[in-house]
Amino acid sequence: MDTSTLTGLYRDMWLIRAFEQGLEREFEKGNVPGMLHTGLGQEATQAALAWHLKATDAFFPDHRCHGINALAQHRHGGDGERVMAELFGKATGVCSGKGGSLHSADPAVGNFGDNAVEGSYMATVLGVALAAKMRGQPNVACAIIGDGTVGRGEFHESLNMAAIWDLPVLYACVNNGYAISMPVGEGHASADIVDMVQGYGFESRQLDGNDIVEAWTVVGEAVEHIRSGAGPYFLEFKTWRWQGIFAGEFRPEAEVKYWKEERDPIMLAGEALAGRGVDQAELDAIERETTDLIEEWIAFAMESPAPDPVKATADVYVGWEVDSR
Amino acid sequence: MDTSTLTGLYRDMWLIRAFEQGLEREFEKGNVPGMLHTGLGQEATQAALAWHLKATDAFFPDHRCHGINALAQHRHGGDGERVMAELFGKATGVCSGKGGSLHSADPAVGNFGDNAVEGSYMATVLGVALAAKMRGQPNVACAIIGDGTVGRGEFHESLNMAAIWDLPVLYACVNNGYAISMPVGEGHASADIVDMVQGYGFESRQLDGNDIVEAWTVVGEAVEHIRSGAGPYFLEFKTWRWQGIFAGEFRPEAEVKYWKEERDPIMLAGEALAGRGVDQAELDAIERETTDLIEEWIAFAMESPAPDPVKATADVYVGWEVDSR
Amino acid sequence: MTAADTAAPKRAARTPRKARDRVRKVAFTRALNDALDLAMSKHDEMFVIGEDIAEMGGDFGVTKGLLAKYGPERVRDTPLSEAAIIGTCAGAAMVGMRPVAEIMFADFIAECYDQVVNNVAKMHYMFDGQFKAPLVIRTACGGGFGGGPHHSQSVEGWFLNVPGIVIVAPSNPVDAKGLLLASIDSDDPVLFLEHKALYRSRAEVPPEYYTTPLGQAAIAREGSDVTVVAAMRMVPMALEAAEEAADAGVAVEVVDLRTIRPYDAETVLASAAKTGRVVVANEAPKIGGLGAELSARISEECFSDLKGPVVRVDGLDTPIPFSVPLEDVVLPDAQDIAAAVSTAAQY
Amino acid sequence: MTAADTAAPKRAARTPRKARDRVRKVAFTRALNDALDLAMSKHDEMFVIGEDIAEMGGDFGVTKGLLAKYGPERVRDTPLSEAAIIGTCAGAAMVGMRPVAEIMFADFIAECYDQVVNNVAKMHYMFDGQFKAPLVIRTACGGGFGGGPHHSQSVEGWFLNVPGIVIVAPSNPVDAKGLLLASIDSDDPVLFLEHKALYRSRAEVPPEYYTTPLGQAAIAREGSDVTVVAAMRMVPMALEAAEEAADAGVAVEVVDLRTIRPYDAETVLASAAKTGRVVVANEAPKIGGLGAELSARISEECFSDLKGPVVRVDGLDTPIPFSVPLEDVVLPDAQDIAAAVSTAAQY
Ligand SMILES: Cc1ncc(C[n+]2csc(CCOP(=O)(O)OP(=O)(O)O)c2C)c(N)n1
Ligand SMILES: Cc1ncc(C[n+]2csc(CCOP(=O)(O)OP(=O)(O)O)c2C)c(N)n1
Ligand SMILES: [Mg+2]
Ligand SMILES: [Mg+2]
Repeated sequence: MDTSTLTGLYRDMWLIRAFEQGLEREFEKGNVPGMLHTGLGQEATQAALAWHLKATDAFFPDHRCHGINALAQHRHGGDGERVMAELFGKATGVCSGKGGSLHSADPAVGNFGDNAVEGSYMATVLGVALAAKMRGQPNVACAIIGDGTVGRGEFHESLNMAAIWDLPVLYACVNNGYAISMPVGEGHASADIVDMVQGYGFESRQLDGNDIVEAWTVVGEAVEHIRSGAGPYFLEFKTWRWQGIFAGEFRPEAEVKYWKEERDPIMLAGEALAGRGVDQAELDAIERETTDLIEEWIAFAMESPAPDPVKATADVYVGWEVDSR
Repeated sequence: MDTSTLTGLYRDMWLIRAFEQGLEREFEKGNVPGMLHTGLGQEATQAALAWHLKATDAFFPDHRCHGINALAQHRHGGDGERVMAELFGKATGVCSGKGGSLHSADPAVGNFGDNAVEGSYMATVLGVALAAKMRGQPNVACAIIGDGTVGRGEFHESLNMAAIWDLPVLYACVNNGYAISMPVGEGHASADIVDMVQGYGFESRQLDGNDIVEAWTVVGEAVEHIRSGAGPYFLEFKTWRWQGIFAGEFRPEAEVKYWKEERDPIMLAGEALAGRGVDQAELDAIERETTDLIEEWIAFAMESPAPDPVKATADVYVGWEVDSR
Repeated sequence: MTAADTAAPKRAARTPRKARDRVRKVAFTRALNDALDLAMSKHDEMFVIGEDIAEMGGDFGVTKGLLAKYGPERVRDTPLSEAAIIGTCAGAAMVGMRPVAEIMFADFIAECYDQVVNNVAKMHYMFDGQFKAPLVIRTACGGGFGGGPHHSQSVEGWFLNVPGIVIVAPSNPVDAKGLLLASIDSDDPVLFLEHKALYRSRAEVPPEYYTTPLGQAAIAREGSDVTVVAAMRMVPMALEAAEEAADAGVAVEVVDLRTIRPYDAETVLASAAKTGRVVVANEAPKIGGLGAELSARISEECFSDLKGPVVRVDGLDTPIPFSVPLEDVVLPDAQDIAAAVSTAAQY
Repeated sequence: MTAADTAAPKRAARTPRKARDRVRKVAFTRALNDALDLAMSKHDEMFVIGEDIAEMGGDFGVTKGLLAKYGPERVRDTPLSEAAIIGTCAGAAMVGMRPVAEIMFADFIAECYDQVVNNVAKMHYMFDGQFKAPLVIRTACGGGFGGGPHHSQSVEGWFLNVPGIVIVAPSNPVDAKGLLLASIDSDDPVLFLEHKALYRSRAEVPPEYYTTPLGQAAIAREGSDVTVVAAMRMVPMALEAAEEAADAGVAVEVVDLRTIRPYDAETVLASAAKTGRVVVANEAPKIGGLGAELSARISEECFSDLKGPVVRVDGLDTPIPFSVPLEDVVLPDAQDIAAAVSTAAQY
């Protein structure tokens, strides 16, 4: 990986971090309604995925993917601030505030929307992939899922169907060690999810989700494989989320310390860049610029109007209107 | 296996065959309502399972398990003719005619009932197994499933949960090569189902489901393993069903011929017995006796009255009556 | 409420006059098969998917011949993975395909209930109109053939309270074809209910392409004394009851809903207001069924027109037992409708 | 309809007089937690199961402390496997256990819909009474907190047409505790709906073991002019509307259903017959919702008592949008009930 790519990824990761930190702050102030799950700590995984996915691909983001959603806008000419505004439930959001954190979509940049029923888009992704295959398009359909999703029946139905039909699906399983409070190895037959997908007979790989160089390289290979028509690919990113269990933290202190202090993907990338001679001022500038940008987005979201009440009854059906109050 | 055991199993297989052949004849005459799936050709698999399961164990029969249901009655002191009567929808049936072919249960002999939604009792079996484990009972909970069931999400949820909780579940997967018209290898990532369960990390084994000696031996080992508290076991019985796809036959002629003429489990067992010096007259007597018995059961079913109309509204709730017409 | 497909003539589809000389008596299943064939010719982006629908042509033969004509890419057999089937349709629909799924028995829609209710039905709304879900889920429903508790259910009640889904429920071969073609054309997701007891019913079905508009009821029989509102198998039963009532001098109007959600309140309420005596017939259990919605709506909106209470005819509040004599107790029949009609006629 | 548990005094559970001096103001969640604790002490065969219910005590804290007291065998965390959770409960119930499952959000019951509808609800019937399914499925339902389309639904409509299932829906902490204890005692499978907006509501809850009978409504407020039938969160809203109406001289009777299926038609119809003016309040969408069943039944059986049509107050026919101002449009509130009450009062 050349230094300019690594620098770009470093910037992308900072965009995610700044986004989530700013959002978390506003959430605590009560400006962001509903629930909030952040992608803090998982920036390398997300940046690597966002980098290789094109606007013509499709990804189904999970509940921690605000960062990917924002990067997709950024990379494919959309408006990142609309991702922010969606989380505030505003008229300017990507779904006019109707979807929120767990249902943000923007097909123009390849974002096919989260589904807050964990695992359900494991089934949906098949259809996007099948359509691409039937049409002869070299598109990738990517489902970004947490380790918790592995418990769901749809996990199996999806992998089996992708296997028998050789579909262009990238399964990006973000194994951050826990599903809420459930340790991955206690909830599943194996703590290593790759072990559980061997039976489907397609390519799979476990990788370090906090090492941006590894993540970017492996995702690139997997995407290439899929685009070439060689069938599905399952990636397990070993990573860790900074957010505990809601407010609380059930995980061992040493584990928290290790991941936050020694395995911070941005820190690691910063060190790598420093090792390549990039100076601290440049890195600081990236941090400052992305943080400033996010503050603009937050300001935009804050200032945006609430959705027009007519939106409440719009688009239930294409062919019918429904009654308003 | 001693000769008396083999002879007993031979008789059991004949009971299944006679049951299904008699039933098929009555179905064609219009005496058996609804749909009919027979276990013809799969007698060795069924007899082996029935032999090792106790009345205190629990099995969930699949849609071809009339034979197991009848054997369970036979072995555990119940009335086989009540299994027959159930299929005729009669008052004397094990479920008073309310369940029929796809919902015959009799917990007194360990029969926990089929569920016509294929795969759904993959989830239910967990609870029976968990209860046994919590109570410290050495019981086996067995789910008998077709290869088609492997497509269902519950297949995965069940195996995963049985694995993490080390439950006393025997998965008996009857791989007869097809789910209706879908060849097992086209519907699933592997034509060998055992390949697909490696990721769950517990014992599994593929075996010849038409060889009664092998089937009886392996089932015995698996049941012993489970009873000893060593956790779940997955068995894949390679076999073949004589019944085609409803009336039709889509399978290659050579395949049909091979399984019916060269791999008939009763024929193979008969040859083995002959090889051990059992004479043909004894074998013929077994065939005649079981066939006669089944004719009695059919006569019993035919002569039995229809259920009392009050049964139509009975037992919807335990705590409430529902309106009748 | 505006009809999705206003191009098709209101009610005219039942037996277009100019098509009369070309008509043939065909079965309900064949009419559906025709519709699928015509739709696949029309829509390149359409495919059909389900268990045993390709070589075997489906459990009831509705997809027969499509494999040979359109090939395995567009006529796809699947494993027993109902959630993945509907998920596949949903995803494909998101990118502009027009999938038609077959769920072998309606009872098994429970397996993919989440996909239907939380994904397909909400997709257009929750993503602010950015996606559409133009898919059709065909499925065989209803009792009366000794199918037992898992092969006999009337499932419309499971979806009545779910905004975003269209429920279509034909009662005869002509509508079956026209409604299926309209469902495939529709940009909304359609749950298309095929009552098994109707599969063998026959009628003169125009061979050409035509659509029967969604969201519009039909007056299956005109009458001025009592209105019977029904769908699917209850319609022929209502017509039978109407014959009987006619002998007793009672003129029954039978409203065939055809679309159950969103339903044609205008036609239903007009008939109820006209006759002032209403029977609602529904195969599913009474509590929380389609009959409840109709009875409530009619009672509320025709309050001063009603000469007596709406009479509900329903299945009993039980699962469907296997034994045929018991099933006969549980399911409503023409006699039950006839009895309700005479009750109403006495108001 | 006979009550499952006739031992418990009718309605008395709201605030047993003799318990008055020992009462404490506790939250709905705490009342539920009490009930689980008391039930686990009483029933050795009871266990609780669900996602994050053990160490974490559940998403809303309802199972807090149970792990420490009863250990990991009886307080079981699971992976995200809703079908396996309910399947496990069903199987365990078949052999006499008394499982209580938590499905984190009611919206996710769609994942195990088949287990509930095709297995749990039918088990007792289809196997001719040989098995019982004494299990409870607790789940957090309802909107009003910006949870968006998959964390805000009122799901009772999904199960109204399903015989065999009991649906319990408390409106206050006292009933929550008594109904949960009765549900666990019950030999029928219970879907126990906990409205999230009520979780923080507080009341004086008797600390001892008591049951509130299933299948019995309560008169939450007596009145002679207008009846409002409601459940869960609609009850406090109806009481608020009743206060407002009282200022205008209208005496509103509020019937709290408490059990939605099978529901207490006797109490509902008696109140409707008494006042002759009825409002039915329901958070879910109107079409095919609980309000439809109630309106139909009241309209049919109180036909000559009614002074005007039943007025339905419901959620709009939409999914629940994320944005709070939009959600406010979609969900009904006390003002909507008050408006309906004044409409009805004018009959
Ligand atoms: C089907 C379903 N069950 C339960 C939930 C509630 N829930 C939301 S996030 C979550 C844990 C997900 O864990 P994981 O996939 O590991 O993602 P992480 O939060 O660790 O990134 C659960 C149980 C849900 N959204 N959907
Ligand atoms: C969930 C579900 N989907 C579909 C069906 C319809 N169906 C009944 S049997 C069957 C095939 C089962 O195949 P398999 O498990 O291999 O059993 P076999 O008949 O070959 O013994 C299907 C699809 C069903 N009963 N349940
Ligand atoms: Mg996780
Ligand atoms: Mg098979």
